[in-house]
Amino acid sequence: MKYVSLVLISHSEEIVNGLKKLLNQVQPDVSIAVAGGNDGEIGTNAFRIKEAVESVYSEKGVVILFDIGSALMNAELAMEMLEKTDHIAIADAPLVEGAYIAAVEAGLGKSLDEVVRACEQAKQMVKVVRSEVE
Amino acid sequence: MKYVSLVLISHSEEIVNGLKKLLNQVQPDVSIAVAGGNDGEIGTNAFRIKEAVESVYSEKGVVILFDIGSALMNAELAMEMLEKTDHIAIADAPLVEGAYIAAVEAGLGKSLDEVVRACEQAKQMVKVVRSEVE
Amino acid sequence: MAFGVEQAKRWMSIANDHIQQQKQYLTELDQAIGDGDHGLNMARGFQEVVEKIASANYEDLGSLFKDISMTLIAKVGGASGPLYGTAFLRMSLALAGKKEADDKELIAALEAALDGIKARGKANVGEKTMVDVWEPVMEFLREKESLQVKEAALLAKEKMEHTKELEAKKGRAAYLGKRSVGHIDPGSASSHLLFAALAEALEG
Amino acid sequence: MAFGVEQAKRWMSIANDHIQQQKQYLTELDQAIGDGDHGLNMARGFQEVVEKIASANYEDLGSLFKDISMTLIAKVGGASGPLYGTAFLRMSLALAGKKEADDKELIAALEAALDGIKARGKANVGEKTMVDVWEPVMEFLREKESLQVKEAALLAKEKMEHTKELEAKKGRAAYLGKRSVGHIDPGSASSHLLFAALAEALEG
Ligand SMILES: Nc1ncnc2c1ncn2[C@@H]1O[C@H](COP(=O)(O)OP(=O)(O)O)[C@@H](O)[C@H]1O
Ligand SMILES: Nc1ncnc2c1ncn2[C@@H]1O[C@H](COP(=O)(O)OP(=O)(O)O)[C@@H](O)[C@H]1O
Ligand SMILES: [Mg+2]
Ligand SMILES: [Mg+2]
Ligand SMILES: [Mg+2]
Ligand SMILES: [Mg+2]
Repeated sequence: MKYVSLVLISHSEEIVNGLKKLLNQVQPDVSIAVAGGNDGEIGTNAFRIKEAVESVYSEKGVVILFDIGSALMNAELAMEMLEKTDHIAIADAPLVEGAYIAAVEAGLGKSLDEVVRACEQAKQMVKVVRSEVE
Repeated sequence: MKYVSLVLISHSEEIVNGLKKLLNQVQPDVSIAVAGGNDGEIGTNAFRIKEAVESVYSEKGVVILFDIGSALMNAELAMEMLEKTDHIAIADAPLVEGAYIAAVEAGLGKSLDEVVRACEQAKQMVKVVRSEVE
Repeated sequence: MAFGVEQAKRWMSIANDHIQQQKQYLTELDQAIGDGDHGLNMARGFQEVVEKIASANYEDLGSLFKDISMTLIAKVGGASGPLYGTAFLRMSLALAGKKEADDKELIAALEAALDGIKARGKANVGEKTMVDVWEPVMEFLREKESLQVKEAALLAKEKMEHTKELEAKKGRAAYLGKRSVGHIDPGSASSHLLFAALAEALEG
Repeated sequence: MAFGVEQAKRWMSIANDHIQQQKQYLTELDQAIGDGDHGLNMARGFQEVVEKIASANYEDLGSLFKDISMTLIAKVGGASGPLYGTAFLRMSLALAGKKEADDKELIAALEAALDGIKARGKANVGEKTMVDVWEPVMEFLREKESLQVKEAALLAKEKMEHTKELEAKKGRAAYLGKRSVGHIDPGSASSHLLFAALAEALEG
């Protein structure tokens, strides 16, 4: 594959489905898989995460982004269940803002490391510029 | 109202609908309004944001969280169209992670300033602890 | 040159024609450095504008531009919605109660529109946004103190093309950093269409 | 005391009975400092576990615990899913190929389970998680070198109650900071039920 792929994990299926659509609009060429919810309920599921990663895996790399704590545990569990994990990274980035940057960077053909680094900088991003009175 | 309310803005209706459900599970007592998408498409809409804010407004306060740039412009435009804006703050925080913290803090009865400060610290939050080999 | 409700309506109608024709072009520009919806956003917004204002009677320019503004805010969706929406809102305030505007008054109203765009988007010249068209065009008109709209439209075109050389610092294209260089900013292109339409509406 | 497939199945069956009975209680604990789904998560997961293992024949303890683990990972959804899932996975590795386990072997397997929970959740004692039950219980069993399950279950209860005094540093409750003090940790409560069920399964 030419581009790093993305896997989006959330406790809510709607969140990642919506996020995927938003990113597809910006970067139709980047492969994005989602793993949201558990059996239609709020939660996460390591098997679904594993399948999501497999569905977009390439040696170019896969970046995983997640929403909150227990999603990370399932992501790490999924990693242990995967055969190849060389080119997979879990990003320490806010889900929506990080995924946006990751999609843009991936679409520029950046390497896995570059994409991870860029989206982890989403944290430093100032979203609201406070100049005058607030 | 006893609690600070939340308004969630996203370019995607699904994102904020899913996020609201996730937060309701954690904090059923906190009022949450959403403004997602524009006419069913990806986008945001200042009028819908205004209505969302009005629907959960109280003097206890309203925290607005948004996903990306142009949502902020519409949020600020909505603020200008509102009659009372004294107790409304736009948070410089990641949407999902910030809203989670905001919901928890609001549910503890915290003041508007406290809720805003807490959710803006979502940025400093380490999501992935990297100890050994990664 | 008198600028009344009729001229203003003609401006919007011609602008809409251009936008509908250039919808695909605007979309392609936005696909390169944004999310590919600028053509759609503008086409949807201005179609609604002309439909909204076609049938209505306006006592003054202020109420006409208020309707234009509200329609764009409600319909455009993208960043250009609050930006153009604010621009026309500021024009409507500047032209409130006026049946007609002379050159000076219209220039002042357009100046107010630019201020609105800058207040809303917090962008300055050189950041590869529609401001890179609006600001030099307004500088030119301000200096001339007369509505030399043809020259203004030509300048708008030139400045639009100049955005190709800029690196985006505001809006979605800013995420691309240096990779935004080499592409025309979509909002600058639609702003050029607005100035071109104004020239046609007033010269025609 | 022999611990074979039959005993292990009985353990799970009794554990499930307790969890179904205490579903509402676990949920209430989680409503206070989490998202209120721990009862639901555990009830769904263990119901599936007993259904899955009831009809199947297992050659060794390893394959039985593998099934338990996979079912919990697939069905629980919350943090407790990967945590208990990993615990039973480590047990299954420790007991692979064994038809029966003696005290030492079962204690070693439970020790492996605790290691799994800690590896997965990166929590230490005192952070108000299920580790606050598992770690002291395993310390006790390790020292005794015999399966004094009744005493272990009593200790689990005591340690569960002790989590009331702790401030959460891991999991959702950590978002509450000091406000988490005064509430029993839900995962500690379900862990107590597991040790209580083990005692009943082996003593009964
Ligand atoms: N902060 C800003 N200030 C001025 N103009 C901006 C700003 N952000 C974006 N723009 C303009 O908006 C245009 C994009 O509009 P559009 O595609 O409709 O919105 P979106 O980027 O939300 O999809 C850009 O090409 C640029 O000219
Ligand atoms: N990092 C962790 N390490 C150990 N145990 C944890 C950790 N995070 C959560 N837990 C345990 O999981 C329990 C919550 O489980 P559950 O409600 O099913 O998951 P969730 O919090 O995802 O809804 C907590 O009470 C705690 O005992
Ligand atoms: Mg766009
Ligand atoms: Mg857009
Ligand atoms: Mg829970
Ligand atoms: Mg949960």
